[in-house]
Amino acid sequence: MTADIATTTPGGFLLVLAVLLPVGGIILSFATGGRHAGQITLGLTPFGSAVACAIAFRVGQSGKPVFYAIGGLPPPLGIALRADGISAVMLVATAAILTAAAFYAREKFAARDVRESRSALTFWILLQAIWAALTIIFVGSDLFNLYVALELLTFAAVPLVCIDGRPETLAAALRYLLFALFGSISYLLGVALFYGAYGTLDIPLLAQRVQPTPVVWTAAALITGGLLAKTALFPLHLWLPPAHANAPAAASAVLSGLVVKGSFFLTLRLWFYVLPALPTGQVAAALGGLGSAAVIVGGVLALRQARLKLLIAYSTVSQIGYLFLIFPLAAGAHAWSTIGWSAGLMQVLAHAFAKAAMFLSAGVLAEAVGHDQIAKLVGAARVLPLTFLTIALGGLSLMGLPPSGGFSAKWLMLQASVASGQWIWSLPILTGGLLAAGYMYRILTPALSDGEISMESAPRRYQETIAFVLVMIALALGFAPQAFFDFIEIGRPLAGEDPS
Amino acid sequence: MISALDLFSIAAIGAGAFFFVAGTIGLLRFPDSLTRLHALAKADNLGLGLVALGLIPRAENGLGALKLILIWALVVASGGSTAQLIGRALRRGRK
Amino acid sequence: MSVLPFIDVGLAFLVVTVACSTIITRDLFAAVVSYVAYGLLLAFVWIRLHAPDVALTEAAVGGGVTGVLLITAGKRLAAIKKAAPEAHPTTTLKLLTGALAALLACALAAAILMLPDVPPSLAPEAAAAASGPGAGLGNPITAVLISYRSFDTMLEKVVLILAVVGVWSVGADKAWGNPPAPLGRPGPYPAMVFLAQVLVPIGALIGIHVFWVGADAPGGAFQGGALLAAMWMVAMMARLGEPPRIDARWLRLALIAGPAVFLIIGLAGISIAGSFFAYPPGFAKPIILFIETFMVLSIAVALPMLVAGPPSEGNRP
Amino acid sequence: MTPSTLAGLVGAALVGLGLYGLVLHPHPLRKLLAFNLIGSGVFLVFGIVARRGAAAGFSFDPVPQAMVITGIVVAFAASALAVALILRLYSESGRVTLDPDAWTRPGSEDAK
Repeated sequence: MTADIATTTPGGFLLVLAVLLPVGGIILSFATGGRHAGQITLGLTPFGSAVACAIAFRVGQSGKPVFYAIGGLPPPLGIALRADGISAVMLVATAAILTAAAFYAREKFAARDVRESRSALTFWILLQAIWAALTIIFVGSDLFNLYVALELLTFAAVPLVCIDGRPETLAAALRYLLFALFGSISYLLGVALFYGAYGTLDIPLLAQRVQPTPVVWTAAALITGGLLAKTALFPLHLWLPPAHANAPAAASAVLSGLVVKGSFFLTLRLWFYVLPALPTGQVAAALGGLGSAAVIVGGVLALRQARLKLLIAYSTVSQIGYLFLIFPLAAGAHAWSTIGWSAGLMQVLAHAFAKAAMFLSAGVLAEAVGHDQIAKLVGAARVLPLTFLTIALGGLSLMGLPPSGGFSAKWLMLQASVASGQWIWSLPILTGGLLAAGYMYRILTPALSDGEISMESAPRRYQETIAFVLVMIALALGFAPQAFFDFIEIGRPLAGEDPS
Repeated sequence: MISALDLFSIAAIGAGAFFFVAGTIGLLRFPDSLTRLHALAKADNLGLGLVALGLIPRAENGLGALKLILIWALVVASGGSTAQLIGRALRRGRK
Repeated sequence: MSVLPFIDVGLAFLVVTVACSTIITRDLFAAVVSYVAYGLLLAFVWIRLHAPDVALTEAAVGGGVTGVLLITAGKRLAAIKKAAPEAHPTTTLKLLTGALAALLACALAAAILMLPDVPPSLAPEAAAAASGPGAGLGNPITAVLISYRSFDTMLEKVVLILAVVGVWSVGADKAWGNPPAPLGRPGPYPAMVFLAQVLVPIGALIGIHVFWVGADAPGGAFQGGALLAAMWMVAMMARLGEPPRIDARWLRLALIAGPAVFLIIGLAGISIAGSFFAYPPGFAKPIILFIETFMVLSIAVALPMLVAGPPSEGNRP
Repeated sequence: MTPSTLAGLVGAALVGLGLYGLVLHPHPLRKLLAFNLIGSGVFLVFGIVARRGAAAGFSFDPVPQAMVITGIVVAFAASALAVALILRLYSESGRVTLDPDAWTRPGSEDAK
């Protein structure tokens, strides 16, 4: 048994609180009905953000992961929650983007008349459910508990896609549900094999017992396959564009920015926390290859889209490809793997904030102009200056131009690929940047050219500023100090620390 | 040597099995669905009754025997009414 | 040569054949009916695996409630005759997928056969922990569900609430607040009404018994709740009871009763027993039964609401 | 050939069958049936793991069986949500098809 018999470290209860706030919010909103669901969610966001920051502070201060065994029962039998560096960073990012999405959608899903309305109750409950599911995914340490969190995430995200009830959104939601269910059932099969082989599902305990046997390889392949389906990596990306493009703006910001990152985060947990002992050379190369293919295919398809939201959704497919370059670039315990690790996490954060900002501004644009056909956006930039400034700055981060977070992520990736001698990965990174420039150019040319555009309604100032604040965070990430990169290293195995 | 009770159990369960087989043969051989339904409903209920009867002496205590009888009663109730519902649907379908 | 393997081999053969018929048959409704038969057969396989609790859940939820859900959907969708014939996959695609599926099945079977001979198990820890906070529970599965892995079970109740919200959100805006469409025919057959009048009281009694005995013998909140849910659905199918309005206050409170009570007791556990979801030693059994009562209520209300579907704009304004 | 290994092979066969049906059948309800098959196959794998873990006086390992019970209820909730979506799609559009460009054919507003 590990030396870690203690059932909690100081501040451990914060992890439980981080989960209970949204869960309590769901139960309260469902009981009190749709009229108060909005106020409950908006009321909870500051507290949730405060708890996320407190966890990050606690992890930073102690320099070790924060641990909490639920029910006082240490892992093999009980379930444990563990927040290390990357969990804390993702919790803070989730809190920020969800608060922004909640305040953005405050008016659209406000409880208008005295009767409870369908879309209001659904939106607010599902938004809190996404928050709860993501929190558990980031701090969970038991593979079956993470399966239930993945299901929670699926049940929260699918109805959001078809909230306005048009047939194509229902078809998109159905495809999304089928892909997600296939993903989680494949994940569950892998979990069953792990339990059959080692009798525990706790990540650190499993990491100590794992050997490269065929059973472990099959289980790892099944879990990775399931998670790739849920992360919409290249061959399995068919469900993402229609789903993210048809959801309401606030929902697609959360879907593209955070929900897709949840299953990617579990892939990181699997290959870097459960299986560091295994020789993962070929697997890392395969994932990197799929990632590069996704970068290129996503970029090319984004170039050909007629609607702005579909273009941004395909850009998500492309940017997800970048995330999977972390596997070859951060593998092992070399000097350059720390650079690869920081690059990957920076890319996750930069893309989350930039993509959320772009979807929110696309929402403002769609409401103001009434449609989102790119060709018909002639001269829109003069009428909606702040919105298009946000889209342009978001594009800056996607392309990887300084001073954005996207630039520092891609720059670190290039550094890692050169330092590790795997220069091959620099090709997709650079081509991806070019393709991103291509589809950003396609958006901005008609908008910046002069011409008259008919406006249906005046844009709401507060929605534009929320999107602008998010994109400024994405740019500010480019100036992240070294302390930020050390923070991400906390609790990472092979970083000179046993994964207690 | 087999006690009288065991003999009784074997005989009852054997008869039950025979009625199940008869019901299945009826299902396969009879021309249309109404007659098949008839065969199934009658034979299986009786077959289950006999099997339950055969198992009662082997049940460990009174409660076990009561449970067996309750199971049989429930199956007869639900089997009978389901057969009636299917029969009505079949007849309505043919009209 | 005991007769046991024949039963197992026969059962395994039967299950795989019925599963094949579910996949192979052309007609949609026939596939759904064979799936329901498959679900009930599976309960026998669980008995052979010494898992009576799971057999109860599989029969009640996997075979029964899912069966009603799929049959009602199959009946409505089977009516699409005019739809353009779906693009039937070409034989090459079939062969390819068949080969891929066979490959996966063999790899999985090989992995299962290669599981270590001395199987690691948490049974000893579970037994040891039985002397701890989860004391006094004869049924180890209920102890695992409510005491050791209570976080999973509470989350799973929240998943049920989200599923209900998701199913309701699919309805039309103007229909919000109306009850879902009735499950049974407008003029229910007398045989159905008779069956409901006979079955529902006995079934409800059995459901409560299964829940109550669950602390020490196979059974528990899930199985009891599923049985009670089935009985309410039988009553609704015989039009003895109508699905409630979805904004009915009691319905909302019943749906959240399980997770809410679980959460409150979990939070209380911090001050009383030192950790979230910890139970004071000695009081574990009464507290667990108290939590399970509300869980039974939540499950018994949630499953029929999921089967009844979204609010319908049909009957009442 | 103990009963549990036999059940394991049945589980593996069910997963393969379900995958075959999931990929091949265009109708979403048939895909849902196939998904439920895969689910029960996976739960059977949990069942064998539980049966092999029999120790300390229990004839089974309670932890995987508790996971299966949770899994069955979650799988049912997923089927209920999928059926609700399918029926709504059918009542909204009279068609039950999954491919997204079915809606961009002539007759829908953003047909190109």
